[in-house]
Formats: sequence, C-alpha cells, structure tokens
Amino acid sequence: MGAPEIATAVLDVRNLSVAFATHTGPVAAVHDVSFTVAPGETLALVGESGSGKSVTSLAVMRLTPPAPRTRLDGQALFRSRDGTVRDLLAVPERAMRALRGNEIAMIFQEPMTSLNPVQRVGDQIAEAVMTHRPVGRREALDRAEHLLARVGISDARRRLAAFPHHLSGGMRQRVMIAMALACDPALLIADEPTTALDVTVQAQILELLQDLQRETGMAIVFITHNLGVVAEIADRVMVMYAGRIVEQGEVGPVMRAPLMPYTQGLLRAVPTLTVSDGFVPLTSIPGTVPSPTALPPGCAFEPRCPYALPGLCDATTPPLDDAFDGQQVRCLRWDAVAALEARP
Amino acid sequence: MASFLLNRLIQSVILLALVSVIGFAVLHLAPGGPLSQFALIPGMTQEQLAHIAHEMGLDRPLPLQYWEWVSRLVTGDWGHSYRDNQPVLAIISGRLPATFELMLTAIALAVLLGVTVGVLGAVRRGSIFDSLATVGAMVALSIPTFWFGLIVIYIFAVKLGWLPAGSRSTVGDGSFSDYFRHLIAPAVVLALVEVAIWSRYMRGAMLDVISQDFIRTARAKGLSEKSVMLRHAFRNALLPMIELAGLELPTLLGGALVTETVFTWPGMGRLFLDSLGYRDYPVVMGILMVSAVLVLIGSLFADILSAAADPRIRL
Amino acid sequence: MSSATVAAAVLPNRRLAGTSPRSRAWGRFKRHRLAMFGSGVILVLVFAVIFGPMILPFDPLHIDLRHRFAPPPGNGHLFGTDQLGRDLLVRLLMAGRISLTIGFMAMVVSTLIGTSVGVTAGYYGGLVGTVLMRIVDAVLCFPSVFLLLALAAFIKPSILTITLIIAATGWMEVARVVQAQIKALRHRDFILAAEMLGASGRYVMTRELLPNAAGPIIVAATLTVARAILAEAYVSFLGYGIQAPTASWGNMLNNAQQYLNSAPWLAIFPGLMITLAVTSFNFIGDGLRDALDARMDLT
Amino acid sequence: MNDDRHTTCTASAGGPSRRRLLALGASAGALAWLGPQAGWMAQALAATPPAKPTGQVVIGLSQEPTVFHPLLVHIEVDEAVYFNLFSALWRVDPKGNFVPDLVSEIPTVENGGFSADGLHWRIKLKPGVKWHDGTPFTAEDVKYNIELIQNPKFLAGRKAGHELVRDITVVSPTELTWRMDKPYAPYPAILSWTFFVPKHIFEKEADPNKPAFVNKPVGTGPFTWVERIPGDHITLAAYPAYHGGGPYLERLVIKYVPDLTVLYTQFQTGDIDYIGLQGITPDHYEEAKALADRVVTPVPQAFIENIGLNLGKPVFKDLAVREALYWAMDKKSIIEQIYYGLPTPTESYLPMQSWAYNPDLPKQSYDPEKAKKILDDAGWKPGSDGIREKNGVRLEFTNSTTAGNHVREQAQQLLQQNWAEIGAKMTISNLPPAVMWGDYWMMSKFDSAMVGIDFMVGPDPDATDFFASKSIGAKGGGGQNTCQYESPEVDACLAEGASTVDQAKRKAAYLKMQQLTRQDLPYLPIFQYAMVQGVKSKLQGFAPDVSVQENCYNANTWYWA
Repeated sequence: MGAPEIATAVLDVRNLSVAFATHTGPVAAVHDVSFTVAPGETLALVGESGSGKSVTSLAVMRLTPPAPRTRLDGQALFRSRDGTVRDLLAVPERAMRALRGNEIAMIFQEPMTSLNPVQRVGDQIAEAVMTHRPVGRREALDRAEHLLARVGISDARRRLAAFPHHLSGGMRQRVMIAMALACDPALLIADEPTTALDVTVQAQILELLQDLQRETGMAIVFITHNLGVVAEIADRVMVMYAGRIVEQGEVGPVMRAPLMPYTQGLLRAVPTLTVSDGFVPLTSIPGTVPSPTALPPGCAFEPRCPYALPGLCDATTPPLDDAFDGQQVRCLRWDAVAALEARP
Repeated sequence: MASFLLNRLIQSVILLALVSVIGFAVLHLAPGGPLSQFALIPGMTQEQLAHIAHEMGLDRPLPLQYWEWVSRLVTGDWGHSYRDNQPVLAIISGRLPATFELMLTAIALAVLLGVTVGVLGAVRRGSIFDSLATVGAMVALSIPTFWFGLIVIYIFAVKLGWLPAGSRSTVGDGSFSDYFRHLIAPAVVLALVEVAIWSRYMRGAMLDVISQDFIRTARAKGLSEKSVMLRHAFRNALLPMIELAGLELPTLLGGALVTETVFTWPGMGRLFLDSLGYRDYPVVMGILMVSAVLVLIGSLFADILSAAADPRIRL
Repeated sequence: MSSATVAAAVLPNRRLAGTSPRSRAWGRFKRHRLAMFGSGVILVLVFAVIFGPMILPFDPLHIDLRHRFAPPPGNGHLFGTDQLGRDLLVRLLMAGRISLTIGFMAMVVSTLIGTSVGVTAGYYGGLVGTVLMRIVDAVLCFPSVFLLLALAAFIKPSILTITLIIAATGWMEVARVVQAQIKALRHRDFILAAEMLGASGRYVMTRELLPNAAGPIIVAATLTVARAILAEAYVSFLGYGIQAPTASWGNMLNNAQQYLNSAPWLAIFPGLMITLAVTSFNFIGDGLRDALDARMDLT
Repeated sequence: MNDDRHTTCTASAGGPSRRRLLALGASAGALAWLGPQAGWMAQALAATPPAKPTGQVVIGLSQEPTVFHPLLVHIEVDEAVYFNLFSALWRVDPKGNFVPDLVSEIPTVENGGFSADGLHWRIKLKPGVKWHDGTPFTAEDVKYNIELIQNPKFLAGRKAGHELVRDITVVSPTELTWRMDKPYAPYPAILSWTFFVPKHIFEKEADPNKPAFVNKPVGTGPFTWVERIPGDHITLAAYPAYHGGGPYLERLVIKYVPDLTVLYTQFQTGDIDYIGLQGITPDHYEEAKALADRVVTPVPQAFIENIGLNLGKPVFKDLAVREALYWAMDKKSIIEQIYYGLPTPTESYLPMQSWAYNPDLPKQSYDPEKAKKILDDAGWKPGSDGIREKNGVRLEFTNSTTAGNHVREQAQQLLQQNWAEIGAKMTISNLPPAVMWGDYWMMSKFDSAMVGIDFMVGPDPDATDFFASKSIGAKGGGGQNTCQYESPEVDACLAEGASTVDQAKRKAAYLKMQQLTRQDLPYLPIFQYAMVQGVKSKLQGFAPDVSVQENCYNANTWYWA
C-alpha cells in the first residue's frame, strides 16, 4: 500500500461508510464521513445517540463487529510514530492490533463497566503495557504506578492492587485514561468520557485530558453529545446526524453561529453558564433521531427541522456545502436559515 | 463470613425441617405400606402382620412417629431399614461412593465439554458450529435419559459388545480398566443433559460478557482475540458457572437415579427406587434428607466459591 | 428436568424492529427459525393425534396375536405392530393424545399454582413471601424425579392423578420466575400510583402486576409442557404411569424395553416422538423468550 | 424396572414356600419334567470335581437378598443365600426325597425317628459339625432355634408347625426329642427349609429382631460369608470344613441385577453364569436357546396363574358369571402367544408334579358362544351399551395386578377383549406392589386380580390359607382367602388333609377338593408357570429342581469343567 500524503494530520478519514448486516439487508450507520485531526489538536464529534459518532470512532479502531457483519468503506489514514502512513481500514488485523492501545488509544463512556471487574487495576494497566512493550510484569506494574500518579491518583502504589469496584467513577475514568496512555499514543479517541460522571468530576477529567495533551502532544478525537463540553476542550467540531456530518468547522464560529438548524437546536438544549446574555429559554429538539433502517427521504433532519421547506427538504438530499471560514454545513437552506437566525 | 455462615445454617435447618415434613407426610399418608411385602408369605396371618406393624412402630399416630424419627435423626440415629435392618446411614453411605463416582465423572465430562462447546459457540456466534451446538443442546435436553441409556446399551453392549451392559465392575476383577469400562456408558448418558445445560449456560454467559464494555476496552488495548476471550471474557463468564454447579445438583441427582436404574449401577438412586418399591420408609426418608443436604451443601459451596473467585462478592 | 428452562434462558438474542410491542414480538418469533420449526411440528402433531386415528384403518385397542411384532413397514402397518399385534402408528397417535394432554394440563395446573404462589410472594414480600419462597426452596431441594416417584408410587395411576403429581412437582420454577418478576415490578411507579389511588391488593396483583409479568409466565409455561411430557415418560418408564390398554409414549416405551433386542422399533418410535415433542416445545419456549423479552427492542 | 414378580406372579413371596416337596417322603412325584434334561445331566455328571475349591460362579438375581437371618421374616430371594450359608436338618432332592443334612439319618417310624401317631420325634445329628467360626454345632442349637421361633417377641418368618412343638429335650449333643401338640403333616417339609442360626452368637444379641449377626452371618453351610456390596452383590467363599459334599467352587457371587432385560443381556455377554429366580423372560427364550455354550431350559414352577374373583362383590356371586368368564378366556392364545408356549394349561390350583394333583378335572376350552349362552340362561341381558346386567348389577369389574408386569399386562388386555365379546366389561387397574398387596389384596378390596399363586405350604398341598372359610381376612380371618370363598365341603377336605398322616386319605381329600374348586371357580386357573433358566454349559453339578426358584440350593456340588 502506497503512503498517501496526509499533510500534518495524524488521522485522515476519507469517505468512511459503515454498514451493518441485518436480516432485512445492510443498514448504513455512517455515510461518507471525512475528517482529519492533527497532532496536539482536539476534534469534537458531536451528535445525539444513534447519530453514528460512536460507530465512526469504533470503525477507526476497527472495533466494529468483523465482516461480514459490518462493511467498512473509505479510508482512515494514520501516521505512525515511525512516519509511515497506513490505511487503518485496510491493514491486516495483526498490524491493527499492534496499533490499538499503542499508537491509538481509546477511552469509553462508562468507567463503571469498561474495566474488567475481577482484575486488579494495576494488572489491567500493566497488561496494556506488556502487550506492546517487551517488559516483564514488574516493570509493567512500575509503569502502571507511574501512569496512575500521572492521571492524578494519589497513593498509586496501593491503588494498583485495587479492584475497579473499590474506586469511584472519576477514579475509574482516571484509570481508563492511565491505561490509554500506557504506550504514549499519538491519537486518543475519547468516547463520551465524562458523560457518566458528576459535573465537578467532569471538569477534572477534562482538565486532566487537556494537561496530558499539552504534555504529550497527542491528538484527541472527543466524542460527546454535550456542546458545553465541546466549547471547553475542542479546537474543531464536527456535528453528526443520522450517520452523516451535518456541520463542521472551528469551534469558535460553529459554537457562536451554527449554520445547521440541528446544531442550533443542540445549542439551545445546553444550559448556558454565562447569564450575561439574559434569559435564554432552554428548548429541546422535538422528535428523535430516525432509525438508520427508516431514514426519511431528503434531508434526514427534515421531520424535526423548524425551517424545513416542504417540497424541497423532503425531496432532495442536501450535500455538505462549504460556508465561510472553512465551515461546512449540510443544509439546503443554510443561508436562508442564517438570515432568519440572525434576526433578533 | 461468620454471620453469613450462621445465617445460612439457620436457613438450611429450616429448609431441612420443611423437607423432612413434606417427605414424611407424602410417604406415610399414601396408601400401601412396608408390610405388603410380607403379606403374601403363605401362612402370614393378620395377627402376625399386626404384631410386625407394632414392632416397627407403624401403628402409632403419625405426628408421634415423625417426632420420634426426627429426635433420633438429630442424634445421628437415622433408624434401621425395614428390609435388612441395617442402619440407614450405613446403607446410604455404602451407596454414595458409586453415585459420586458416576456424578463426578459426568460433571467433569459435562464441564469440560459443555464449557468448551459453549465458549466456542459464543466466540463463533452464528456460525454453523454454533447453530449445530444450539440445536444439539436443545435436542439433548429433550431426549429422555432412560431411552438414551437403552439405546446406548443396545448399540454398544448388545450389538457391538464394546462395553458392559451395566453394573459398576466385574465381580472379582477390580482392576482400574474394568471399573473404567463400566463407567463409560452411564457417565456419558448422565453427562448428556449436563453437557447441554453447561454449554447453553456457558454460551449465554460468554455472550453476556462479550457484549460488556470491558471486553471492548481489552480489545482497544490491542490484545489478541485469544487473550481477550481467555483472559477477560472466559474468566468472567466462569463466575456464574460456579453458581450453576450448585444449582444443577438436584438435576444431576435426579439424572443419576434414572441412569443408575438403566445401567444397574449400585448407587443411591437405585437404592431409592428399590426402597420405594418395598416402602422402606427409613431408607427413603434418609435418601431424601441426604440429597437435600447435598443440595444445600452444594449451593453453600457454590456461594463460597463464587465469593472467593469474584472480588465483588463479600460474604 | 429444570434443564429445559435453563437452556432456553440463554439463547441468542436477536434484535429487530417493528411497530407495536406485540407485533414486534411476533416478528421476532417468526424470525426464530427453531421456534417456527417447533410450532410447525406441534401443530402437525396435534392435528395428527386428533385426526390420525380417525383416518387410519386400525383400532388402537384391537388385539391380533397372529400379527405380533410385525416389523415396519409391513402389512399396511407403517410403523409395524406391537407385542399384541396392534398397529403401532395408531397407538403412537393415541398415546400422543394422552401425553400431550397430560403435558398441557400439567402446564395449566402448575402455572396456576406457580403463578399464584409467585404473585403472592412477590407482592407481599415480608413474612408471607419469605415463607412461600422457603417452601419453594424446600421442594426444589428434592431432585424432582425423587419427588415425582415418591408421589407416583402411592397413587393409583390415571390421567388426572399423573397430571396432578407432575404439576405438583413442576410449579416451583414458575413460582420463582413470577416472584422475581413481580418483585421487580412491585416498586415501579405505576404500581405505586395504583396503590396510592386506593386499589386493593388483589386488584393490583391481577390487573396491574400479572399482565406485566405475562411474558415470563408464558415462556415458563411452554417449557413446563416440555418438562411435563418428559416427566410423564419418566413416571411411566419406571412403572408408575398410565394404565393399559391406554397408551402413552412413556408406557409404550416401558413396555418396549424388554423387546429392545427383538423388536427395537417398539422402543425407537415412542422415544423419537417424546424427543420430537419435547424438543419442539423447548424451541417454542426459546423463541417466545426472545420474542417477549422487551429488552431486545433496544439496540 | 424394579421388578416385583416376587409379589406378583409369585403370590407366595414367602421364604418357606421355596422348597416345594413333590412328595412327602414318597416317590410318587411325577418327574416327567426331568426328561428333556436327561442328556445334559448325564454329560454334567461325566466330569469330575476338582480336588480343591477353584473358580467362581456368578448367580444373577433380579431381586436383592437383604435379610441374612433365615428365621426372621424375609422374602423368597433371601433363601438363595440361606441354602449356601446355612443348613437345615434335612434337604429335599430334585426327586422329592428327604436327604440328611445336619441329621445323621432321616427320622422314620421304622428307625424310631417318630412315633406312628406322628406326635413324638427323635432327631439324631451328625457328629463333628462346626459353625463357620469353629464352634461345634449341637442339639442345643436346634432347641434354641425352635424356641426362638416360638418366642412371641420374635418376628419369625413362619411359625406354622413350630408352634406345635413342645417339651424339647436335649438328650446328648447329637440327639434331641420333642412332642407335637397335634399331628401336623407338613412339618417335616417345613423343617427342610428351617435354617439354623448359632445359639452362642445369638445369646449375646440384645435384640433378636435386629441382630448384629446379619452383618457377618455364621452358619454351617458349604460357603462362608465374605462381603456384601449393597445393591450389587454378595460374595461367599468355600467352607473347607463343610459337613456335606464339596464345595468345589472357591467363590460364589450372588449378583443383583434388577432389570430382567439387563440381566439377560449380562447372561448373554457372559458376565453372569446362571440366571435364576425369574429367569429369562419368555420373549428371549428362542434367542437364548441359540446362544453358544449356554444351556437354557424351561423349568416348571409351583405357581399357578389365576384370575382371582372376589366373591364378596355382587357381580361374582353368581356362578354363571364365573363360568362364563372362564369359557370366554382364550387360554391358548395367552399361553402360546403371550407366554411363548412355555407354561402348561391347568385346571387345578396344584402343580401337576404334586402327588396330590388331580389330572381328571374337566378341561376348559375357548368357547365364547357357550359363555354367552350361560349368561343368557342365567338372566344376564345385554344393556344398551352391550354390557350385560341382571337385577341392576352390571357385568362390569376391574382387574388388578402389580403395575409394571408387562407380560401379564398383555394377558390382561387380551382378556379384556375376550370378555368384551360376551358383554362383560373389564377395566384394568394395576397398582404399585405396596398398594396392591396391602389391604387392597389382603382385605379383599379388589374386584378381580390376576395373580400367580403357589397355593401349597411349601412342598405340601395343604391350601388351608387360601380356601378355608376361616381364612378370609376381610371377615376377621387370619389367612389369605382373599376371594372370600366359603364352602363347607372344602373346609372339610382341608381339615381332613392336614390332620391325618395317612398319605392315601390325604390324597383322596385333596383330589376331591380340586374338583370342588374347579366347579366353584373362585379362581379361574390359567396355567402353571415355567421359568426359563439359563446356565453356562461348562458349569457341572447343576441340577434343576421344580421346587426351587433359584437352583443354587446345591451350589456345594457345582464345579467348572
């Protein structure tokens, strides 16, 4: 496989599509998704449950169910430490395994269940080390202790012997992060790492991730449905709906002036921390994300969209349009919507 | 731990008391009695039968008989068989080794085979192997054990002559290979249902575990599928199996009864049938109590072992 | 014999989409190939045992000693004849009536007992619940074959008595399933709401709790049919079953045992019928479990 | 599975019944049944026994011997052990003659053994006989045993005869005398299966009903106790100091295989050397005969298969009903088809080998038309459903036997069809043995029953227990006249037969009595049983005997060629 040019990016996903086999035929969960993430950069992947954001990340990790149950199309180009660039969707499983947990690490939403309940946390971290480094158990445990200390767990030596159920949720997520950092990954995929945590703990974890990113220069793909978190941590943001990217761009413009009605809806659903703007009514988007087996014709968001235009939105599938400042949006009426939104 | 044990002990005593009342009532309230075996002896008179009934204590009120039986039971005197006058406990303990031999072999077979099949089925979920194992297990669960036993005897003992038709050993042989040859067929027959149960449970437990988040974590670490399955999935899936071993004991005992009958295996199950035929109440009650105790000990052990194997459980 | 229930407890999940919960359940059931197979077999069996004996030109009770042990297929006897020269096929079908009837009736009785005990224990909890469930535990302490035989050994065998003793030894698992279900539902909001509105215990139990526990009860009931058919076979095989000349699969097997060498078909056919019927019910139970498990709606 | 024929075909489950003397000290026994085996017997006798006990024989029984105290109440199968472990005063050979066992000579009037009126007895014992533990056997032991049986606290298997013994006097260690309260003809036969236990051990037992003795019984028989594996087998070893011939086998294993089919299979595979008790099932007879190196022979037994009719039930009070049912019975099909022609049709309650057997009874034949006519004549008219009735009594009844006896169940079903043809409705209602032979049978609660009964008192044709009007349990009697048959003439015959020692007078009484029972039909006789026994042809010294069920009574003379 030739080494395609991916500029400075660690990960360059091109036209990724994911389809699952069901008894009624293949169901596409992710459609034609492309994005890049550079070292030291944090890309936020935003969407409601079922929007395809987790599937996208799992596809990059190749942790979706194996073929023929899942069909992966497109490319996910990844630059390794040694500078080689490979397509993660095409490398053999063995090579992929060597990357997982080593150069690409992942942490998950539920720290309660993401740790093996019957294995001591020290061993779980050490296992990650030993899988990719030629070290013995003792060395690996030393490294685990070091990692635990680094993610801010006090009394790390003693904690090595703890079982997950001895630890609080925040502690467990720290353990997960320590495990992910075991081999100094170039890319960390964090799948809703703070969703299950208390608000105060959330903030600590986000801070920790940012600190670690500064230290190591790793790229982070941060998956969340919480736009408040996005504003805090991300450099760029990518919004997904029904398996497609519907809007993406620098975090500032997107958060300030979202072009896609869906993003707007999401933002309205976030309680604002700043009250200076006065009272902003908290609203939720009516309806739910359509099932991938029953996508509406035209724009997938059309049935829930306040700006939907009958005869247009329910007939034509919108493309991903370039708007200003590198911001992209998938809406047939984005300029009209922008105008309407801009009105007081 | 101590309070757990005490609690369990109290519960067990209550359970055993219930078991004994139910068993005693069922046996003694039903028509027929141990005297009918003597009734047909020529010259047996009603007076003599009444005399025997009196000597056996069968003519006293039932609650009194129960009370006497229980109060002797707790002192370790389980009474004497009506048939051969041997102490019940001695009779039963004489039969237990044979039953244990059969049960342990069967359970070992069942655990080995069942766990393997279950794990493979879960790992290759939806494969042809998995489908075959699923259907096979369901059929195995539906085959009447005694019928399967008869068919095995017909094929392997009668037609092919490879295995003995029954019994635990050839009298006067006593070599290991002789015991082993006798053990094969009944152990396999008894294990059939258990293999099916274990493979289904194991498959289910594996699937449960495989769908859990920490398996994804393990994969994300870059572990090979084999390590993921063995080190993470399998270990966790084994935990509920310990409980199963405890829960399956009554089924296994019941299966042993039928298997022992078909293969004329001199164990507790056949003793039960024989004693039932003769209305040998003390022995029948003794067996019911022993099996209840075994079941209770089994579930207690299962709980303790579970606690030992699973750091989340504290007794 | 608890094994049947056990096995089905852990069958592969399938997920599908649909509209109403009921049609979704039916959709799931339809897609469960084994369950559909089982349903087909049982339908055919029921049809055959009802109409088969009317069509076949043989009297299941007519003894014809000149044609004993005719091997199948011979003399128009598709499955051969038995030790008294009776047509084996027609006897198998007549036996099927008995075995299936016992299976169904025992299911109904044990489901009634089990459900009553389970609902009561689950709803009231506390002392009543503890006592009831301790009794369940105590009965479960006996291997069910032991209890079955202990009862059968003393009772004059008839369809009714056999049904009752099978039911008497088979209600405990239903009770456990129901009790667990009810206990889980007990503190749900809608029940608490009903109680706050002043609904009586009985009303809550029968109108609110029971319908919500219907799924597990239906599954347990189906598996109980399978178990009851097996139990009848065990009891008959050990000599305590249905009286001659009435045939049941169990007593046909019992009688065939001694002809295993000379007339093996006498043992093979009833054994296959039992296996087929029991397997089918287990398959159905399995499919129902998948179909009625609402959790499987979730993706 | 758990076969129960001991209580079913063999209504006399009792121990004492097992040695059925064909003739009381006489040679009148009809020995025709020995004919077919003559050639084989000759061959068996051709070899010579080994100089010292060698080899073992495995005897397969379908029931388990469990009572090792021969005087306690026990069942038939237990005696397989007694014959080899213990001794009686004398035995009975297959020809029906008494032969000395513990006595030095059989007492007769001529040698002064007993007085002409049968009241005074003098027994002379063999000198030098020792118990297995080395203690000498003496006349004190005999006295102790008879007194033990008489002890009211002791649960004796059989007290009949022994109860009449008075004034036992030990004259010397080898001689004793006693007096009988009244003459009792069957007593010598009873003594032939009264096995003795050692006084010196029993004196130390706290409770003679629950002796420790049974764990390691000590006797004077040809084999000594080795071990019992409950539920599996009992091992006996040769007793070199045995006072009689042999033993030639080093070990005798009595193996318990509860399933007749499995038992046969094990005989087939060679695991078992001899099948006794219930033998090989009739359906396997043809197949078994073809086995190499096996001798398979039908052996007549004293059991008579009957339909017992409870005369206490209104439907059976009418002799016409009993006669009609008898004529409508397809005996031939039962015997030839269902029982493979092994048993012999009979009209009597006695086995045809008995000296008291009456061969001149009227012969039944299958004649449904005659049966219908008898019923028509007696006023039994068919109702709307075809079932006959008379005076409001429907010709409808149940028939019971032990559940699980498959062959008999087949016969029941055939009879059901036979009787349906003449308008009698019979319903099969089989019961577990413990119910069937409990009050249901003893207190005459059944309608009709299909039973195999040995009506004799052991070898003696006295059937008082089954036919005397004082023996009706349901009417407070002490016996087993469960058909509630009351006939003053029969009572008279029975009284005459039991009290006289004159053989000719006894025979006349019993011949007449058989006529009466054939006429009154309290039981519908079907056939006399034959058991198919199988033995390896290399086993020598083996001699079948009509009067025993498991022919290990003479295992002391067995050896391997």
